[in-house]
Amino acid sequence: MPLLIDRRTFIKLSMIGATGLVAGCSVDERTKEQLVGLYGGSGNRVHPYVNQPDGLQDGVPQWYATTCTMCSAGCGLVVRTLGGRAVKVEGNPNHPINLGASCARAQASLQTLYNPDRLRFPKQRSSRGGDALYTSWDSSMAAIASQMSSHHGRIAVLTDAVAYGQSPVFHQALERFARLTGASAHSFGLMDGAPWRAAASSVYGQSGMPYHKIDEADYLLAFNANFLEAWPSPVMYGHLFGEFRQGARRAAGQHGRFVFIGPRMSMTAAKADRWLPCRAGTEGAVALGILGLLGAGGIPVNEASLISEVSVSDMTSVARDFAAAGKRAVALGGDGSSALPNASETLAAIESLNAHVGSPLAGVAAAESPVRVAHLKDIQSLQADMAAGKIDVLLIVGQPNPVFSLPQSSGFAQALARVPFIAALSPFEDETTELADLICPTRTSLEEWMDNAPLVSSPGTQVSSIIQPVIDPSFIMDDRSDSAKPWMDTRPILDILADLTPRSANSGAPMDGLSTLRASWADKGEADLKLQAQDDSAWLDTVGKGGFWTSSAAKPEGANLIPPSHYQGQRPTPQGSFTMIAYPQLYWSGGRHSNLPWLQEITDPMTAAVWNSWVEINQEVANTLDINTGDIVRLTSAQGSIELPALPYPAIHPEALGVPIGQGHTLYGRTAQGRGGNPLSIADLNSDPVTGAWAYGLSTVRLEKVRSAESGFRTDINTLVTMNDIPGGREPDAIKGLIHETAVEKRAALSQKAK
Amino acid sequence: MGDMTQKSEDINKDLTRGVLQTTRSWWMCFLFFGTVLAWGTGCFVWQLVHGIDVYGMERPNYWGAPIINFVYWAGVALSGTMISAILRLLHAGWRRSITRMTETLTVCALLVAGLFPIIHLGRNWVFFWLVPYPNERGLWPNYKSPLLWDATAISVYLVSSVLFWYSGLIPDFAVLRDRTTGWRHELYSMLALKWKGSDREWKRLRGVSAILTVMIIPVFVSLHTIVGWDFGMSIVPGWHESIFAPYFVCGALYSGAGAVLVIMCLVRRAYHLEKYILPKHFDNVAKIVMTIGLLWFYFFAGDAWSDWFTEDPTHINWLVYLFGGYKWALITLAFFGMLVPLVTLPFKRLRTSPWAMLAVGVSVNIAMFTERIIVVVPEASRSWLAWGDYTPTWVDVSITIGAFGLFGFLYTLLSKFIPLVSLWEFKEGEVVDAVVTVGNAQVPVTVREEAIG
Amino acid sequence: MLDTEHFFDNPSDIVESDEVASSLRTIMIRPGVRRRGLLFFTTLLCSVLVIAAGVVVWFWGYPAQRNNPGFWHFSLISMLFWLSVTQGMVAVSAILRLAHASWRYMLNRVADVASLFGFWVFAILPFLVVARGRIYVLGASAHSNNVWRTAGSMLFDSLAIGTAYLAGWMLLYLTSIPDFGALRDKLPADSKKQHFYRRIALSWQGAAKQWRTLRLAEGVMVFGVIVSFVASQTVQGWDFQLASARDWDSSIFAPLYTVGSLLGGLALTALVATATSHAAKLPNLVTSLHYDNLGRFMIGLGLVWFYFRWCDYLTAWYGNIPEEWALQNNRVTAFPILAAVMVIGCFVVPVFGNMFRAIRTSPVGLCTISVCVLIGLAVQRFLDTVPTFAPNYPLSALIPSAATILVFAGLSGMFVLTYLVAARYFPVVSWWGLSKRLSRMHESTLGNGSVDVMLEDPPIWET
Amino acid sequence: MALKARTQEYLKQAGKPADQSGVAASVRTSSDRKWGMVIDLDRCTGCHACEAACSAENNIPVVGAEQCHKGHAHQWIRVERYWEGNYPNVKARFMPILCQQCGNAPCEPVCPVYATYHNPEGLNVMVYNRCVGTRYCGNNCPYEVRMFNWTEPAWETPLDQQLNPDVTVRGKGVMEKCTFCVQRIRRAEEQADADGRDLEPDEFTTACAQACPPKAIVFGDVNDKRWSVNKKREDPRRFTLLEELGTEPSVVYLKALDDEA
Repeated sequence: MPLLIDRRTFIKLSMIGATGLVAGCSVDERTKEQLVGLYGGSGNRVHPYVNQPDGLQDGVPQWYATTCTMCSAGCGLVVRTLGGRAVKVEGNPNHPINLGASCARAQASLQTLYNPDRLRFPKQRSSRGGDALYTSWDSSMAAIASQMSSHHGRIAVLTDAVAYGQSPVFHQALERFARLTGASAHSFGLMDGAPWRAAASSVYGQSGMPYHKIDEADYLLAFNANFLEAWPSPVMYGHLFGEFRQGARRAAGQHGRFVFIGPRMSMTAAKADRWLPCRAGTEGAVALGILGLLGAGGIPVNEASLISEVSVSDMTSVARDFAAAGKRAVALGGDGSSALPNASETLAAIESLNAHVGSPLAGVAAAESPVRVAHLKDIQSLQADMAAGKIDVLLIVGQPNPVFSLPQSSGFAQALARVPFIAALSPFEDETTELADLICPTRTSLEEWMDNAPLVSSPGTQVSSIIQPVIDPSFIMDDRSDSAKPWMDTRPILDILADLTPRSANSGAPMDGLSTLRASWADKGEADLKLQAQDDSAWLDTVGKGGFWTSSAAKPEGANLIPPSHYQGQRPTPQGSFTMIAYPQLYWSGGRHSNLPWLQEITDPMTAAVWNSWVEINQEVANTLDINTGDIVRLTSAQGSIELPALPYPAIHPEALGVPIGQGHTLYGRTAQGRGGNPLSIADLNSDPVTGAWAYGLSTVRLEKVRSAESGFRTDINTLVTMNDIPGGREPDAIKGLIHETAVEKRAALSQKAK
Repeated sequence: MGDMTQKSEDINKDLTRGVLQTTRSWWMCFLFFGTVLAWGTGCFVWQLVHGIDVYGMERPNYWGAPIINFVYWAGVALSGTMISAILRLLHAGWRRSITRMTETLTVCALLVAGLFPIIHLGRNWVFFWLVPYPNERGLWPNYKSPLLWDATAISVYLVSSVLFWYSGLIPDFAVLRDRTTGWRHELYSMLALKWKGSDREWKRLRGVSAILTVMIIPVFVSLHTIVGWDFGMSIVPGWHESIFAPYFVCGALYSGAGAVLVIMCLVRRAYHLEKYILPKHFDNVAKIVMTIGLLWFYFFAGDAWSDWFTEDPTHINWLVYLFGGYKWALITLAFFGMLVPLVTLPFKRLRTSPWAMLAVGVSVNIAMFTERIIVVVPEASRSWLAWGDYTPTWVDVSITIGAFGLFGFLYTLLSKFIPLVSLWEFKEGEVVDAVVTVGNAQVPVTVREEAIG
Repeated sequence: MLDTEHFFDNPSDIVESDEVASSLRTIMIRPGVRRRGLLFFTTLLCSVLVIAAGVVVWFWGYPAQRNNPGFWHFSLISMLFWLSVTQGMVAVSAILRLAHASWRYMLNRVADVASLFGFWVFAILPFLVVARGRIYVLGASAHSNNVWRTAGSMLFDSLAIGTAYLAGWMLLYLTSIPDFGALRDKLPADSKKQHFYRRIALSWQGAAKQWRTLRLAEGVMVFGVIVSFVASQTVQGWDFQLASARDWDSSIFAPLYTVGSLLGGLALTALVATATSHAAKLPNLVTSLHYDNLGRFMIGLGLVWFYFRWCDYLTAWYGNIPEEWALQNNRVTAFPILAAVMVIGCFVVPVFGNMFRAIRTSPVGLCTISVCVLIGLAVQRFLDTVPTFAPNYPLSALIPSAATILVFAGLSGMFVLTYLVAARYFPVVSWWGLSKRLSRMHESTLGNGSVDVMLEDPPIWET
Repeated sequence: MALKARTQEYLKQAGKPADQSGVAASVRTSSDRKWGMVIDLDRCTGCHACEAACSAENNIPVVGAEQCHKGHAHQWIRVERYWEGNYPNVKARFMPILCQQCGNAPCEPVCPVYATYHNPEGLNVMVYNRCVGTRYCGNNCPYEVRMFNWTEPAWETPLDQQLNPDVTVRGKGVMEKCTFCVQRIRRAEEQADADGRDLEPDEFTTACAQACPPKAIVFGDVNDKRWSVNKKREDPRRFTLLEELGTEPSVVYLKALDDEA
């Protein structure tokens, strides 16, 4: 029988071979379709056309106006939703704070809404420290209500100063809840406005957040003021800074000068024409020195120079230019200088520079009615009550997360253990909710009704913006389980508070968020706001526009001039130790947003590091201590010690170590856990004498090298990943000297063109 | 003429021993290369599933082990043509006993080289989009891309070298057909295309091999010119050199000739062909290695020099990186590629000893593999605006070893089916190089083959 | 017909046979030049040309043309052309010796004499190399690409070019010692010339041991010639040609100019060999076998030359970097005819012309091809450097003027004069080479077929 | 800047390079629109808002710390920070680098499957499902702005809800780069056609330009003088990146100004 393989078997053989190859590496097309989820909900379930979310039309995007609560600036947002899914966040073009722009955190707010580590159902923890089991909403609300009714008068509420601190309607609801249940209300957030308000009242006579119209300034003097990064209103100041550099004032061709005095070159300082490094914590001395030179109080300049290591000649040249710029000169304090042991004194000195020049560009926009106490004083009073056993029920609202944000040695966790019943209402589980008995999932700002008053706004504009749900969270389906079950069951905070407020007292109180909001806007002082809330169509317009803002001519108030003339701030650090500057990184907002994947992967502006935190050490100091990039070093302070990868930094004062705040979570979801170290856990607990605000920006630490960096990547040994295009971040040769031009060259070019 | 037939019978027996008897050591070799090949294929499937991330490549240097292997194996594939085509054109009689061996080396190396453009793709399962097949969307591949020139050059060279190899094999298949039974007989009679050895057939075979000899030379040069232009056509500072085409051709010849030395020694030892592959052959191939080595060094120095010469930092960064981070590659290249051949090749005693030449062949190939690393990696690591590095991972290494495994597997497999020294060419050589006694002087008379063309 | 019985008993007997002796005699006894006739006329013409060029350059060039780079550039290019072609001839003869080609004997001496052109070069080149700095500052690029980035260019260029010529001279002298010996014996005793030849013949007796040392020396010098030739052409390729090409540092220029000068050398060898065989009235000095092999060699070199040229052009075209592409584009679009002449001269004619056996083996055919090749190479030198001056100078200033053509003619005259002067003092056609060729290569009948019997010399390194 | 001046003068004298790019002349810039962008480095504060907006708009996957360590990050626009000088007089410059949509792109001729080609509106368009992943375009791009999908991108539930349906999700083995938010261009053009009108100046912009707080990035149609991008292109501070390579980038940068005096 001839061995020839006949044609048919040959084809069969080759088919088997071919399919083998294809099967091995075929990409399951189905999963790709599932990912995109063409129509409502997720996965391959097409929503029955019958019960569509309101106004849903296939392929036509719906835009909803709301406000960003990722920081206290309160920028107006417009969210694009398609098929009941929030797809993109954009700035609200007519919102006066951000004029259509948005920062990285606003874009990442979508990832708080759709975060895989969100709390999905209420959890009950049988014993403190045991693992939590899912329970139903009704049982958990009943448990809280019963606890509160049985312990009237011994209840405390700890709210989140950032997420809800700027919302008047929340304050009203909370204050009514506290009055009716006899609870003491406390709020906690890392960055504190108290020193600003104290300085403003001492210089301008009004207690409120000062504003600085830098777009009309010609000379900008910043004292460790990172106004473009984390606080107080990065997008507004970003826009103003854009105008300062290339706006209407610059059409005349004269370049606005920006000088930054601070221990560390932050992203904002990088944009300065001149960066004057000063010893950490001594910004106040420099301000007072310049005041002395301008002949308005202050301290003698050589003493200031001795304290701050800023040379006398630099200070005199700055003072001369500042005076020369006259009414167009603005001095600016910021998050760096408001986190010092002498924060109020420093800020007062800075604002009195403005007052001395009498510049109309600085002042206080709107006096704040309730004078709020500093966060640290507030939380320490709560801790004292708890330690003394006066609190039986603690209600934690939002994500204040004091266990993470306060040093271990502050004893807050031990005080918590003394409270018999703790309930937490938060969208995420974090270090503090770990110690709670009952955790109920609340909604993020993109899913609930709220309003917002921005922390800082330009003078003469009163802004009250609205937060509205952009999607119906029940349409987020759990496509792993076959039955069409929503992925999570959350409730808005206003509804929870309304439920927990004893109903017997005032029947007919508004039950859900929207009605509470309209009720609170109805009884607001201003007439037109009242009108908005009552008339339905006017209300819909306001919600559609994203809020209500009026602007009137700013009346410049007189500044009474009592210039400070003494300095009790930071003295030179003891030999052999460093000053740790814990600065709020612009993405992680003090640890709150380090669970968002985008904010971990986008490189840090100055160090280009990702997915980790670091210690910035002066280049020469690092060379002497033989520390290279990525070596693991240990920082030990009186409060404790942390280990971090070192990063020799070309622009930081030799005695200072810059550590970003935000990483080092032990329990905060898969994205944030186990990355880098938390400087707040070892920060000294000293506070500003005038207001009691926490001076987390300055602590004395000792530095020693633990081990040198290993090649290759291992999460357990904290590998530092930096994404510099050229190692060392130097300018590539191909574009050496191409991307910037000195003013001298520009003037020469202009005059040459004119000839 | 009596002793002639007896001698040809001995030749037949010697040369077909490899084909007819399967020794234990052959099986060991076959299984060893089979396992290495299986390990390499396993890694390729692992890369299919996990994507190109398993290699050590990153943003500025996108090409790594697969391309380095591709250039290396395409280089080794050039050796066969050089030995059989060019030396036939130059009437070098001594090439007869090693032509078959080197042409098999070419075919196997080319099959390995042809695989790598598929392995290095990001989406390997759609490699057929590179082939210009008519499709309803009217999409044709972009013939301005050097990668398409590559695909064409390899397929043309594969077809022509297989043709060249097969046309020389037909008479030997006929010999084997008459000496085997059973399925081998079926196989060889199918392969021998009813070859009877008539004069008309020999004349036609000589015509075919003459044409192929002349036509394969431009294909052989164009293959490695185009592989060189893969890099020469890009504007990456280190690669944008006009010397890359001849530089790659010389590099290919150099490593090809080295591979020929290696194969000659191993096959001679494996099949006991001491009588057929004489020290004279090692001597001549070694001389080829030396001349081409000097030529390759001239082009290598020209390439590096012309970048240093520009004094433009963007062009010099890769050289700084070569002398810095990649110094190990430069030292291996200098030692194995320049020092070892320069020290051993000038001496006749070393040139004629097979084992010394095996060592030189291996060292030349190590050097040329490192030289491919030097050509591919440092330049791409120092681009205009971004610098990077390429650290090979275990997948890179096992793909490389898998390639050697595949080559070994194919070579041992083929050596089972074809005699590694071409019977008829060798016998033809015996007749031509007879010694004639004229008067009382013994005169070595070479009947020169009629000049081609 | 030669009687073949004793053919191999004693090869040197062949020399005595009448046919060989007659042709030798014509060369040996009358090395000098008679008053009238073609040789005298050419000597006169060439010396006039050389003197005219010298006068023009010295009295008009220096003062008037100080700031005209065009004039100086052309003289430099013509000098470089002749320099590279003469070195090419020496290298071709060295390659033939190395490759142990059996037909090389006749061409070796003819080609080696070209190295004497070195004397002219040593005289003129220093002036031009000094001017080079000024030419290229005025001309193409602000900073001329000097291959010796750090050291001065003049020293290293002259060093490289000088060694190439020195090696050529040594090879020439060594291989002509047997001829000097023969002259010493043939000339009347103790005449002034005889003393001269006795001294430079270094007591050459023609003993077998002396032949063996001569062959060993020849082997070593061949290697020296090739290496120094490649070095000299590399330097010329990069330093002179690229000096004016701004920012297009094509690394292919070194091999391109090496192959170019080999091609030129080959062409010029063919021309000079034919001319010598006519002048010495020796019809079988250069047979069709020589022309055939020269033709094939020229096909190979023509192909390689075009391959390098195409690499250069394609890399610039594909890279599409404006500076580089503008230069290449400028070469082709600004001077289309010259580009065509270059490609046809250096590629189409030698490769496709030589493919036909009829053309290749006929002296007229090969000589016309050689002339085309030389024209192509001269144009290539012009085309590679002048367009780069384009941005600074109007093209009109760069068209060769009468003065520059005279300089080129002067240089050609120098080349021809070298041969004529050399012919006075020693046989331009090597005596022992001729005898070797006649004795070694012969048709002899073996049985009923005629077989080219060739006594193979053992390769040089096996002496 | 000697190099740039020489190129200018060279091009002027030697005539423009022959018009050959990756695409037949007939296809190139036949439509009247040409999209361009201006990035004012004096305004740019380096806050990476553009990077976040781009990731949200174009479904850019998050690859994690290990992939970043291996250099496999995916940012289509990256804001580079260049250090200059040493302590204490040290400067840091911010430089947003994205695909320059070159008029004469080096990545187009080298792609073997036409996965990247030049569309009539002057964009260097990436056809994702045509790409076989030879990565030659990545090698040949001098700006290093082409990002490769080394592994299969993954979004855990419910992060996949955020994916923008207008932009394809790329699988592993495909090269991707900034497309000037081509989905926004198409949507605006379709909207204009539906309303039967031409595109109004500054009617839409890219995600990064819309998010940028200091308004450093301005996008628009370079051929239509009414768009605000054209006024900015005439600013004397203008320069383009790696212009000497002849890539004709359509992104114009404006120099930052230092006033140390």
